[in-house]
Amino acid sequence: MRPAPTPEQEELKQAIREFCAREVTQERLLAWESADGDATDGLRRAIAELGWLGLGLPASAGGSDASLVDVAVALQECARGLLPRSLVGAIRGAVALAAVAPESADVRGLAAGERALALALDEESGGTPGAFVTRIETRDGKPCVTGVKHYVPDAGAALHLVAAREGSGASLVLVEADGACVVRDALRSFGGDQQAHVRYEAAPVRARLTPAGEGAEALARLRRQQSALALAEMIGGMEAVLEMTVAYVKEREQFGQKIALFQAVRHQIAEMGMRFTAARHLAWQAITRVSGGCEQGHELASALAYVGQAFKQLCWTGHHLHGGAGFVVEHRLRFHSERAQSLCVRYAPEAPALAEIANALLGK
Amino acid sequence: MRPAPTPEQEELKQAIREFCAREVTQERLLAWESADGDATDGLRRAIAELGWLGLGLPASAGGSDASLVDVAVALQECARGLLPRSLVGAIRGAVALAAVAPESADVRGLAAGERALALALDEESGGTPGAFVTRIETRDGKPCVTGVKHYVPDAGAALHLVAAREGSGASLVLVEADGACVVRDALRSFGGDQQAHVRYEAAPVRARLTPAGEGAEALARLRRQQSALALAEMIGGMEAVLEMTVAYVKEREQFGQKIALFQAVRHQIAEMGMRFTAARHLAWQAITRVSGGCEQGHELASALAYVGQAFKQLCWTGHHLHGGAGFVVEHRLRFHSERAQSLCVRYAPEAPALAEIANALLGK
Amino acid sequence: MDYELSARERAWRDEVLEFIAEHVDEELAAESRSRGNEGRGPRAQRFLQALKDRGWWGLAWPEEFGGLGKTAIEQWIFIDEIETAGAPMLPLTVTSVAPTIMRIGSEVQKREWLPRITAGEIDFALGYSEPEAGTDLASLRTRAVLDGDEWVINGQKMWNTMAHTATHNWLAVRTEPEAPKHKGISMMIVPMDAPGVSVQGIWVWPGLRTNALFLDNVRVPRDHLIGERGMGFYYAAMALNFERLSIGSIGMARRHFRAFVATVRERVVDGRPLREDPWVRERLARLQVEIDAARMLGFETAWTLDQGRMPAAESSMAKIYVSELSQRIADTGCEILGLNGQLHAEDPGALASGRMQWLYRIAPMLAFGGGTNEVQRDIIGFMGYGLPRK
Amino acid sequence: MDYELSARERAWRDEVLEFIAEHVDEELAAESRSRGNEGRGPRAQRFLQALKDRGWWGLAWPEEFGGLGKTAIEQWIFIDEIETAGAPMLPLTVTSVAPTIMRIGSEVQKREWLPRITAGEIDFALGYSEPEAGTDLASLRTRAVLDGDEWVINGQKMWNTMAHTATHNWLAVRTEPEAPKHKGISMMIVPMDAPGVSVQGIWVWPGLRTNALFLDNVRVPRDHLIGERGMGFYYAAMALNFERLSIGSIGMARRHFRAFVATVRERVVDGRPLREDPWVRERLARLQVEIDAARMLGFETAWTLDQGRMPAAESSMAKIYVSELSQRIADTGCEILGLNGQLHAEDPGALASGRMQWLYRIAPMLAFGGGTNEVQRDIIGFMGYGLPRK
Repeated sequence: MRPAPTPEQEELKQAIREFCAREVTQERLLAWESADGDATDGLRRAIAELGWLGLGLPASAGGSDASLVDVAVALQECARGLLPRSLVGAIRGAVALAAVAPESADVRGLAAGERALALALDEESGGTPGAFVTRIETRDGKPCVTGVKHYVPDAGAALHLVAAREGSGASLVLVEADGACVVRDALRSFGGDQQAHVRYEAAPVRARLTPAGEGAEALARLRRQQSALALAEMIGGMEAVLEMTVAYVKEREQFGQKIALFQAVRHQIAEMGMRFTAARHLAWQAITRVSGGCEQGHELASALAYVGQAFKQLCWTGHHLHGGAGFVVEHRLRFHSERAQSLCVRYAPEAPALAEIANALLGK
Repeated sequence: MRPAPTPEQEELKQAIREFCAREVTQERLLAWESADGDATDGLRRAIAELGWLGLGLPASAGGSDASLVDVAVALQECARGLLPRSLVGAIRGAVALAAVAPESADVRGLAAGERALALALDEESGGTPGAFVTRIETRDGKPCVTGVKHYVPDAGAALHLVAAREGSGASLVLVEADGACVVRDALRSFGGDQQAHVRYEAAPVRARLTPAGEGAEALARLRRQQSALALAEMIGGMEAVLEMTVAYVKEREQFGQKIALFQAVRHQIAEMGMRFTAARHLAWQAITRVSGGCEQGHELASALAYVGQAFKQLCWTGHHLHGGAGFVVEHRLRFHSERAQSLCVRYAPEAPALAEIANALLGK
Repeated sequence: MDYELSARERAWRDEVLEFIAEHVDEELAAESRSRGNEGRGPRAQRFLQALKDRGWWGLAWPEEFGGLGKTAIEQWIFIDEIETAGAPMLPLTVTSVAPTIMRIGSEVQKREWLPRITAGEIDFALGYSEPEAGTDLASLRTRAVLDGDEWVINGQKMWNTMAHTATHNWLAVRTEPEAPKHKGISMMIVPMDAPGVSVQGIWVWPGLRTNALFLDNVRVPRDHLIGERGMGFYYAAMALNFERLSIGSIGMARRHFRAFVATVRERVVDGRPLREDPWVRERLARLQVEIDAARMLGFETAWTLDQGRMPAAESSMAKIYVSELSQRIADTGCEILGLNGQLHAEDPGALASGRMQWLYRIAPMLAFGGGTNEVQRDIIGFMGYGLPRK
Repeated sequence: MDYELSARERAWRDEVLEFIAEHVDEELAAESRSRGNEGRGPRAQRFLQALKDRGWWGLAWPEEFGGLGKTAIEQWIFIDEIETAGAPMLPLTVTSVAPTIMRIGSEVQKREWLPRITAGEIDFALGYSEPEAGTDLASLRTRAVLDGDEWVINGQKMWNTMAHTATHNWLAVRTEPEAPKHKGISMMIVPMDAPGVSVQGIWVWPGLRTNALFLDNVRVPRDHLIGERGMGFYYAAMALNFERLSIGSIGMARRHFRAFVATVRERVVDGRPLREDPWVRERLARLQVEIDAARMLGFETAWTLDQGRMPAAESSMAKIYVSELSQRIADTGCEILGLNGQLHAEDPGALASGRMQWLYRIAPMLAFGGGTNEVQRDIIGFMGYGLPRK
């Protein structure tokens, strides 16, 4: 057991940490937020050149051949440094496509940062493939996608990986999202990703990623991988929140003393630290197992149930201890709080995670 | 609104408080606990003479004609003073019989302390009348009770008020429990009441308390009244636990100072006080409404859900702050902790209370 | 033991509810949502005018000042119902500053300021906090020095909410630099249009505006110091005391919760009514219990006031409970909404008017603002249970 | 990042599990339940002898003392599996006192005491706490005065668990009354049969016996003071450090939880399997998550030790988590059992061997004992996050 990054991983973390410290400034965070649409193109090219968009992609496609664990290591650091969600989404998208269809010709373009890919997996229903409204039909002998996918992050991307009903099963397909038959209804999402409800009006399938109607399992696997990556993002956010809060209570004075000297403050820091430590190990155990394809039980569910709630709790305590100072819109803390909630709702909702564990304990 | 006892109620409380301070000594608590069976006969006669067994009974039966609220006021004080559960049970039993059958000739005997009554309402199943195993059958033209009632408190009592299945409904009947056809299988209960599983072998019905098969509603009402009384007991226990813990932290020294000076200790006291205050009002609102027959919604369920958990939480914090000093078997604190758990499991389990509230909010 | 409203209280509540039914509608609530702190909209103005016309401006004022002298329980009923209805609350000028002036002001000062407050000509921002003096108010540094018949004020205030819409500031300043820090503060009224006053907007997470207030050689007449010199710390505490019933009110959270429950009742996910999900049912039931509990703590505060006692511990309990519960409500609410729960409150597609989302952002402020919950817990220990201070 | 056991660790775990399969059965567990603290029963004796025969007595001892020098992770695996199996843990004499003597004792002392410990001739009670010195150990008052070549000891110890079955006491006494209180304590070995030693039983809530120990002019040879004079406070801390992996172990709670889940799986209430109740399912799943989390904190402690760092904050986290979680498990467990959950643990009809009930009683001790959780939280703040002490 070695619950610590390898030297190579440590190096990658360090590089990302420095990049974020330099590039993700307070001014830019506010500018990106108020921009109309995604305004992070410059950064995207920069990280493509650094090879980070090809993390976890096959070398044949210009990637680094790294494991999902390495990608997670990177995402933890990206989240810690508040790298824009659209860029995190670009890394996630590339990994997703490479995982489902490593031979896809489009993988190379994603690694190079030439195009981006959106994951259009969810529907208003919550995501059971059998209940998907979006379906694949044949038009003029060619498969097309028709229907609405909801809450699609980074929906502006040129390529969409769409999960759709086909026959009695589900398929994963790639859709070119530039044309008129893909219509976006932009949303304002709390976590800062560029979401839309996306309506596909007989949008032609560019490539099939799974055999027709046999994609449910690949979709489930994809979701588990994406959730594992979310765990890494959440740990990165928690780490940042904990660090900034510890620094603040050591510096802020009230009643003639550093507030860290108040036992009630100290104990809240202790609580944050305790939850963070447990969360970190639960998360990384789950990530390494998902990456290795060697899950032994409910470790992913356990991590999701714990980490999501813990992240929100840390943010809450962080806000509490920062008081007004952490409440102004410029403060990094609130960006983490937004991501906490956003990541938790999408990837780590408590109820299904607990249900999975209950099934393991008590049978269905 | 007047969330405080009337002068008469205050007087009653005071009398009980003094009685308990005098009679319920540390030595006796331990002696009663280790005695084989109920050893509180002397005290029973004493409180009968004081008229407390007739609290809430009609004057015609030698009672004081007081309301359920008055009985609850008394029980709060009894619980605070750790009056033996068998005596609390005697008061509860009398109230129960008077509520179901005020004209019953047996009420007078209960008020006088000549006999006691056990409430045999529960079955292993948890208590849905339709699922009762215990049933009423006719033998030689007379109704008899056959079956097993579980976890009957004060099971040694001469009279048993039994809830039994009859036809497709339920009935409440009185059974003479002296004879050979009532067999007790004694239990060791955590809260110190004298429980047994009781097997009725064609035990003759002494009196019907409801029309045959039409007792379900009376049973439900009886349960609600008993739960309301449990709320009062729990508030009494919480009050005692809070008081003794406040006193202890003001007196105990560690690290050269009263432990009350540690902010973490102070905040735990604050938390106890906050929960106690909320619990007290929720409980008394519920008790007064149940007593007045004017429930307006889910106030009983709300009180049960809150108070039971709060009481256990107060005991836990009380133990924590007392440390070893409160952990010796002689300490009153642990008696309260036992009762907390026992009362909570029987009268205030969280799940059904929450279910009732959910029904009110969201429909069934 | 009696938990029913008295006949008088019931009549009062019915009157309040009737008023609400007449003057509050969904458009008023929508206006409040959309404006945040950017001054009152026309509907809110109309509502407050109606309150004033009804004579309820002086609900809590003593009768000698033209008030109604309502009991604390009656005030609690009013606040609870108004907040639950989502209507604008009476301004702090009326509920906090005015009653303080009534008690501490000189006869001249009362004649000077109270009629103008009653007439609605004056609207105060409350100038207590500073960058280094938040919960620890006594450490404030803004100074006023007497120069002839005028006070000359220099310094900076933070979280001066409403400074950009107010006519005056109700300002805590240090006038006795040599005195112990609790004894060196005075309360002063400063017109916002006085030369040297400047306001800088600060936007906080929930999308609300507050302000930094800068005072650069601001001169006010000597008699703008209200009450006695050096007593300002205690006057500020008194003004805060008048807010106790509001700060511990569960009304707002209850309103959002009710609306949320209504949303859940209707919502269907995956072809299955959301309200049938056992997890959802339990969560909502649990929150309802907590709301019931929180409401009881507000009631306890009012009851204590009516007994002639200062509800220091009691109102601290209510404040803690309401603030922390608000966070749990928001958190649970967003999670129950699923992916819709991660929409920004301002997205038009956000269910339940995005209020769970919004509450998620506002709730931290409820806990650290108005005296942090740590200080409130200390107060409960000291005042409620007589724990030693040293 | 790697969370899998190494080949060596896996082999070790398999060896431990094999040993457990061979030597642990339900009767051993039943014996432990029924005896409480009243000395070891024959089955426990046999089990410990088997551990000794296997050479595992010195699991954590350095190899130079005949130990196996296992890594902390390996020790953690051992403790976790032994506790989860419900087998008796190695005595503190072996795991805590002996390694301390190895590090601090003189050569003569090591030759004197270690072989007798290894031979199982000596069993220590740990004499730290006093009536006025619990968490605040440095305030202890029991005094030892040198009289010729003997120490004369007078005083009283509390919570001297095992005093009635032990052969010796590992006693913290004040030998330097003039020194600062942390610097005036020494560790001494006192035979229980020395004249002037008396033991008075104290029974605590979970039905366990502990003791008050009285020392009335007890004389021990000069060299029974182990290590250096005045260093006892630090030696006691060192001895406690060797317990860190045990104190933060979730093993016992996990065992009871597993057995409880097995009970729930089988139980039918009202004709309906209990395991189908959504409330029950959620509660148990939540506890499982927490158990997983607690286990990770124990792992963190072991990992930190193996990195050559003292896991002060880490083991405090594990201790807090395990103790507070044990209470939640017990509480939930009793509630899920319904009316059966209010049976006393010793009632033969109590489900799951009454362990939920019993855990309900023992859990408070886990939180206030072994350094209260308040002190543990302070340690996390100071040692884990560098918060200032003054």
